[in-house]
Amino acid sequence: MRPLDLLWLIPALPFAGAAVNGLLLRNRHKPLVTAIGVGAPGLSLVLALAALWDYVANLRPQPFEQFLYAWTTGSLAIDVAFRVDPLSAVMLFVVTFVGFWIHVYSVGYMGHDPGYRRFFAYMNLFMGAMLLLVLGNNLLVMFVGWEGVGLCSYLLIGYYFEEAFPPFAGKKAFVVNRIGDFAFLLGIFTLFSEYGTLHFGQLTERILADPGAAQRPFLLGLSLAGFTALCFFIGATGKSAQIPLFVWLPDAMAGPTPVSALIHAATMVTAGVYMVVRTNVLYQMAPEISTLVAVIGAATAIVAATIGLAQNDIKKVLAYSTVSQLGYMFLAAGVGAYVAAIFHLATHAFFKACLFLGSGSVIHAMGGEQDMRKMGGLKKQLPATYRTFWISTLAIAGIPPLAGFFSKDEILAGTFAHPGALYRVLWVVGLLTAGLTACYMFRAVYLTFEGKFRGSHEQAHHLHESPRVMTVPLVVLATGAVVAGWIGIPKGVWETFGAHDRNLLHHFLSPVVAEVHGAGAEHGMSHLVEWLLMAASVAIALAGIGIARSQWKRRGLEADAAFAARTPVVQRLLENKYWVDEIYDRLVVRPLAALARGCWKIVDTLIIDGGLHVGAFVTELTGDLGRFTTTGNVRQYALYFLGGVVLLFWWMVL
Amino acid sequence: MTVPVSWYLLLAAALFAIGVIGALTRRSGIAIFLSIELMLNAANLTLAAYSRLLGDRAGQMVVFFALAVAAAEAAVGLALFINIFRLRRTIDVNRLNLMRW
Amino acid sequence: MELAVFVLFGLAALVSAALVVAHRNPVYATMSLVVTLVSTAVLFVLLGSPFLAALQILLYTGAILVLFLFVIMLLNIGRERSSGARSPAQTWSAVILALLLAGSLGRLVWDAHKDSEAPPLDATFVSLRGLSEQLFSSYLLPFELIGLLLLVAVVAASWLARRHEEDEPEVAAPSPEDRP
Amino acid sequence: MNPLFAVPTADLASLAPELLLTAAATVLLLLEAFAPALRRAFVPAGLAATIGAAWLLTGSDPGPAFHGLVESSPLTRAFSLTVLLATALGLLAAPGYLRRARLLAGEYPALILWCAAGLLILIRSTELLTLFLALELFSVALYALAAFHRRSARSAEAGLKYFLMGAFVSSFLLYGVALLFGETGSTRLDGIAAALAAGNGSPGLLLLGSLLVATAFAFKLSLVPFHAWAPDVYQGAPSPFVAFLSVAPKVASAVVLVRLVTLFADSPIGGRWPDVIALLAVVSMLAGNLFALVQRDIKRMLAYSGVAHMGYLMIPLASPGNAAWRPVLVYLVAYALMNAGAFVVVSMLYPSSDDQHPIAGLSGWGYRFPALGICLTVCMVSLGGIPPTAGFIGKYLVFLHAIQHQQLYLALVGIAASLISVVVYLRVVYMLYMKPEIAAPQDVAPDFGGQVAAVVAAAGSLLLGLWPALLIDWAVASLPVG
Amino acid sequence: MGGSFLSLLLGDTVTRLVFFPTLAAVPLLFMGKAKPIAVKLYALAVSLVEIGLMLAWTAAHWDAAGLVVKDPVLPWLEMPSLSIVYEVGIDGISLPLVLLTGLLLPVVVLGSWKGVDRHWTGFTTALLLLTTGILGALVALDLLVFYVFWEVMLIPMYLIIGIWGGERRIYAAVKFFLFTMAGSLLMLIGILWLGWTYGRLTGLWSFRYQDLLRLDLPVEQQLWLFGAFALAFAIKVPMFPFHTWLPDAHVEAPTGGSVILAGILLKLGTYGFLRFALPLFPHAADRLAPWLLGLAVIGIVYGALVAWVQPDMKKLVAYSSIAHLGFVMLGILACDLIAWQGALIQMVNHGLSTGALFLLVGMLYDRRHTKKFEDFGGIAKVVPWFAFFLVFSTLASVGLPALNGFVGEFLILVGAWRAGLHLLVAISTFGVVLAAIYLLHLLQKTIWGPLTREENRGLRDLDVREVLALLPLCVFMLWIGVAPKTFLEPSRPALEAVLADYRARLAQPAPAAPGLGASRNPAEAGRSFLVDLDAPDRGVQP
Repeated sequence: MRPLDLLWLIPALPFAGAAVNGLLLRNRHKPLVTAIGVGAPGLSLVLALAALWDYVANLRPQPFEQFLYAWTTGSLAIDVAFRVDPLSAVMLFVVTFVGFWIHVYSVGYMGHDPGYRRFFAYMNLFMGAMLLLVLGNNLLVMFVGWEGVGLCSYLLIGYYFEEAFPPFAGKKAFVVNRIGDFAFLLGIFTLFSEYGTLHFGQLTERILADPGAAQRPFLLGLSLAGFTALCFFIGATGKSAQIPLFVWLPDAMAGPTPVSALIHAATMVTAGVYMVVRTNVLYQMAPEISTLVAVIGAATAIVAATIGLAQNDIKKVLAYSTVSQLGYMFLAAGVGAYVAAIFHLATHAFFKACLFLGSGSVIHAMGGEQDMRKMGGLKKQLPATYRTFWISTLAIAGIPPLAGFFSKDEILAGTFAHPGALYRVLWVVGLLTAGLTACYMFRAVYLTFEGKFRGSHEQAHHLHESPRVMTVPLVVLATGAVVAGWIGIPKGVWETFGAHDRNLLHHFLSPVVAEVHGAGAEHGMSHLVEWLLMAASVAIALAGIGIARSQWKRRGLEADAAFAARTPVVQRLLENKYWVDEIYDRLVVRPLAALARGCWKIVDTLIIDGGLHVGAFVTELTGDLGRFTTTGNVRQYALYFLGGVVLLFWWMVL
Repeated sequence: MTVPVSWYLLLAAALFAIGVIGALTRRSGIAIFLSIELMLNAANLTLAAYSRLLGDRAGQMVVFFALAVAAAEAAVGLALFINIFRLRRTIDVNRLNLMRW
Repeated sequence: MELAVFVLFGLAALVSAALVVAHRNPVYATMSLVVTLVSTAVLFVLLGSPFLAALQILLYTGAILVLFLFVIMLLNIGRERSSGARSPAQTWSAVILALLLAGSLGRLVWDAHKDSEAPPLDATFVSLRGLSEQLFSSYLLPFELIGLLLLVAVVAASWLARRHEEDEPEVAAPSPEDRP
Repeated sequence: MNPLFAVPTADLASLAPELLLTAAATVLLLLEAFAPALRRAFVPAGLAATIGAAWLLTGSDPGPAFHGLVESSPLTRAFSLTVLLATALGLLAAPGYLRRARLLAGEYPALILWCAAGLLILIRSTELLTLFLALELFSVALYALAAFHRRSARSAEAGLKYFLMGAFVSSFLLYGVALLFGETGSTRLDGIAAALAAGNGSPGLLLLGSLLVATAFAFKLSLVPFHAWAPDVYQGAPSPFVAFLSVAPKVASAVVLVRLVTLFADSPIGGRWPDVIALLAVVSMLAGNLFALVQRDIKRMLAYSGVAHMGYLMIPLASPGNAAWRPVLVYLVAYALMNAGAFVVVSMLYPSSDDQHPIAGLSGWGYRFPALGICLTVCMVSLGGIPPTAGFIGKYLVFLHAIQHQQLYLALVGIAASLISVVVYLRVVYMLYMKPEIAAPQDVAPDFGGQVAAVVAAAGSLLLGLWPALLIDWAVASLPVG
Repeated sequence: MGGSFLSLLLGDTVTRLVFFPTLAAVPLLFMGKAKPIAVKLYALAVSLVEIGLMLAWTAAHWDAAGLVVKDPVLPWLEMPSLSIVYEVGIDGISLPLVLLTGLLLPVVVLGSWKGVDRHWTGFTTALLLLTTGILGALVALDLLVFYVFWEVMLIPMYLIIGIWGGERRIYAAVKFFLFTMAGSLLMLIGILWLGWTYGRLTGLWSFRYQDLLRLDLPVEQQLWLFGAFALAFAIKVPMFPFHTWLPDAHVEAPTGGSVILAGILLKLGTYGFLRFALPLFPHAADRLAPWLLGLAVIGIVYGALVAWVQPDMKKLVAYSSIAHLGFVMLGILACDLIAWQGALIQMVNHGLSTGALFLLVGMLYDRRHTKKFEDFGGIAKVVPWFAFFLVFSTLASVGLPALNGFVGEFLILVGAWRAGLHLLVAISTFGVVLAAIYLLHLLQKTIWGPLTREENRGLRDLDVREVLALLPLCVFMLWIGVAPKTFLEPSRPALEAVLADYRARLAQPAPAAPGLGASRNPAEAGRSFLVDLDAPDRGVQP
């Protein structure tokens, strides 16, 4: 019996943990709750590592499949089965590893929360669903996980349900995601009705078997592949908070910080990227959609980055930075650099998780305060937090040799290498975004840790470094943020130094990317160009840091004020996030509600029921008028008789 | 000369019509009943005329029974009048409309 | 001769019938009905059924109308007071319909029988004997029925007209407003 | 002995049921006169007579009697039994009411029995004079019974109205008889049929004569526009009697009407008869239900609903022929059960002195009188023609007949009308069960006999609906093929 | 007939399943004075016995290859040239709904425990008679018998709504009655017409499903008849313009009534389409499908939108039923096997999740005697278990994967998409989004957020009885969602058979004059009630 055979346990354990914590235990069993709530993901982490080792050692690159049971049979035969291939392997590691440490962290962070048990139940449930999403060997299981994580995100965002806003934010998240899922479902329907299966492997085979079929016109003037790809991508924009559906993610920060770290930074929001890469064959067959993906990605990246520049809520900053980084990943996917996308996904998971947890520890210390304007100079009180936060910030800013640098650079390189002027523009956008990223992230660092404390007095007293159970995960993740990049050091670098290509990730993931003839994924680039590109990105990152340092290191908030004074319009624009929420509210929500009311009040009540009531009234009126013929006067009755006889007689003779 | 039977029939028809008019226009119950007797009488005349025309006595037979029926009706009817008058002090059918609509 | 008799009594019947309908005083109306019936009886004779004529006079005028008069006196119903709203619509539609009926009837009769000849009167047709024989042979059942009918009528009349000690009539009726 | 009185015993034997009824009635009358102490036993005795008559009926052998003035056949037997059923129900319901009204007397059962005898003869008579006499016989009894509540102004008024209308109509009938006799030279139905077939007589006069005769029975069936008397008479007359009045005469008159219409319809003058009947049916169904819809007095409501039901009954007659008999018979049996049942319950739930019978008076009484409530509900459901009740079976056969004879429109009008009627009947049900009680009952005492009658009627409606074979097989067995 | 009927009643038959409730209602006639608790326990016992009987029956007749069981045929109404037979049977199509009925019966009893505060004998009687009507309509194989059972359902439901309902209960009850009656009367005429046509062709009237299936009618006749049937069923479903009776009925009905109504009664409409309207009149169905599909999809979106703006929980759930049944109709009219499987399972799903929702609303109503949103909010803190069940059922109803609602919707939509109804499926799928909106709105307004009303602070959480009522439903919601195969397989053969038959008949053009179709391939048809295998040529002699 090999470790891989226990694959099914990896999602099952968290589910079990959720069930036990949620339904069986009571709040008073706190230690037990902790044991299960952390133990379950821990165990699945162990199992996952074992399984991965087993897979990498013995099976790679053939996928490993584990059949559990048939979900449906007949003409729609869908199995519940798991699949480990390089792609899911990477995801599996990221999810279990980051997930576990965040659980550990939560023990401390949520320690005093009355809903401790509920929290861990939700978190485990999420782990299970996420693993289902990652491991599923067909679109349906994936969709099950997909919706499952959506549900958990709904529950966890609304975790503080006794306040007004969080449940609302959760609902918003769920609904917006649903809009994406709607397209996702349509894609699934299309693939099934065209190819009769939802199994990833079979799908890829059958599509590749007959590319012509995939490229024939289907709907909306798109090819079959194009339509499906579009559907999936819309689904991804929902889950991964891309334009136009990114509005839910910032609000999702209403949830507890570990949730933001796990769900809204490391794992769930990257599911979209994972899906796009999963179905990359479609995108390769539909260049126009790929372009769309790239454009949307880039646009999201820059827009979010600019917004992030003007946020004062530390978690909001991180949220927008997440959106922006996700934009990067889609840019990568759009330009066909799928490996880069996954690479950035992985590295981002580490440093962004670390950043969120760090912010969490800050908030923890500040007694729930999230506004950076109330912070400042915290590095003395929170050294560990400060260091880890700083490292991760460097990583996200893309400073070599930290993780973010390699992944981001690879994306930019891929974009640059892609033929077409548009892609040069996208490259520039990406580059700018990199600068902005560095800038607003360091703004956050300086506002939070440098300068002097701006909070209230008792907050100042309350300040303290978080307990071990919280700092250890920080350290672990920070380490990850440092080293995670080294698995993907680009070919060019190795070759420049005469070593042969040790870009592990590439070699590992290459089988996932289907070779579609015609759509060129591989791009040749001279090493010089590669080095120049790196230099450029490093330079712009440093520039961003420099600006941040010059502005916010010492002057702190005045910089914001000055900025606002100088360009009030831009400031307002950014502070209000380009009024996207408001626009949606005006354009979509309210008209829909009005329509609904119209249907109810006018169609239902007025037209249909009204008509019926009028009919009933007329009937009754007829009777009421008619019965006055019975006047009670017998002569009249006799008259009716006579009249009847005479009229009938005439009717008969005529 | 002999009178054609059709004249009797026409006379009966006229009597019947008069009776009908009376039954429909008079307000006193008794008067209505009288008019009804008139109608019966017209019917009898018709029967007699027809039986003369056909030379068949069945018609006369019917008249014979019809007379008896008229008697029976009269008995019940007048009893009803007495009863209603006792209760309502009127036999004006315009007033006898406790039940209507 | 026969024609003269027919015309005389036919007119008498018509006029008196009109009086029955027209006269407001029930006593006079009844009296004129007597005239109608008697003249009809004469017509019966002309039609060759003296038996019916006799019966008509004995039963109708002799019994029924006397009963009428008796009741009218008993209830001493005066002349019809114009009670409530008079109803010309009722009257006119009645007259029109009745005339329509009579008109069409007369027209049909005239078309059918204007020149249909009655068979000559023979003794058997007029004789009482045949009639009575039929009465007890082929018309036995109707005869029994009429007996029963008269019995029922008498019982009914006695029940209705009899004044019982336990049921004292409540005079004025409740308001006719029993419309829901 | 005198040859004149050589009464053919065979004829009398064939008349046995009627004779039994008459005799019983007479005896009751004598007892009323000489042994009023036995009053309590009168109604049971009448009931016994009815049952005896029914038994004699089942024993009677078919064939003409009295020189063909009457004839008995399985058909007449079936309808006669229906009449006797209604009679029994009417009698059962009576004593409670009469006692409460201080009217307990031998005249009531006597008149009812005589009336029944008249109806039986009417059903069997095949000759116009007999027809006329039988009609008068039961009519006179009905006039008296309608006014039977001597102290009630309304009862008296009901009697008077019924009488005036009846007399008026019967003079029309007599005139019609005269015309038919004159033009065909016969008063026997078969003779008339033969003459019509031979084409004797003036078509116009024949038409008028037949119309006058037929409308007389349409009047008894209270078809629109000859219906106007029904609501007033039903409302005023004593309730248990209405249970009888609203059913038995209709059964007999329906038989005659079917006979006449079939006779006329397949004669040279019969062209328009189906149309006439269809017209009457449509108008009666719609008007009846529409007027019933707005009634607040349950007896008036039931009167109008009766009008509507007679309309349904006429549907099969709109395509005359032997096939029409079965739906008519089945419908009438069902109608007898459910309508009589309804009036029986009404006679118990409303005080005898009360001249009004507001439906709202029943509010919440479904719980106070559970058994009666259920019975009334079943009857209402059955009247509404909702399965599983006899009413549905009746409507089902009627509509079937219409469709079978390509008269879909009649069926459609029929269902439209029943849709209205449903509201009418549901009102009673929701008064019974869904409204709070507004008045505690006074002078309302469900007596044993009445409850038996109600239960019998309701159970019958339900049973025949669940197991229609009982009824249908019987009907099939007792009717000419069709 | 009586004797043989009794033997059926006592034997292990479909008849027993149908009529046991009625039998059990008989003692209630004499329990008028009994204590309510006794009656309640009696009702509970009866319902448990009933479901036990059903399970036993199913176990006994189980057949993976597709279960088709018929009771011996009894004459119900024999006339010369006309026969109506009492013929009942269960196949894969009716089985799920029969079992659902059985499952909901005890649930309803438990759910009404407190809500029904008076006349328990009456309530139980009505409930049991209603059950007989429902089961009968589900198993009837003679159209007239079907009609009879169909109507039998009306009166008890009318009483349940009208006696134990809310303020405007009478209005609602009458409205319910009239709507249903209006449709079914036309259907009656249609049924009679069918029987007559069969009679004209064979010389022997018949209303047997299996006989009438052999009729091949001209298109225009089919259109009229299908119209009559479709109207009756569409009103029951209810489809878009005929739906207004439903919200009123639900809002006024007592909890148990709503559960039965939403749980099963509505399904009879969709069942009618699947069992009668489509197989009997394929060409007309094909011709009118676009319109009906349009109505179905309108219903989905419309119901969802209107549900969203309701101020009253029950009304919201009621309108959600309209949307959900719109999905079912979409599946049925798509005429695709997967869609049909989805439609069938979705009928069950809706019964479970909506039933649970009505129960929960009812439980809240028992405590606070209001169903208005404004009276609640933030009660999750006070009644966590209630909140759990509410969230659970809501999510099932939203169609969250791994819960039952998703299975049905997914299959329906996949099937319909496969059948080429792209636009409609797209709109309907958007309806799924709307479902999320209004159902989460429901949660938002009731359990989430700050506790707005003081009087809610003292709210009791669910007690054992209520949990017992909800648990079976939730178990099945999860089970169906996780392993739908178990529930889809039994009905697949029947659906395949009916669909194949439908397509085959559609393939050949409708005749110019009514005629008797060629008899079917028994192997194919034996998996449902398509042909009479016992007597293939019954009544064909001219």
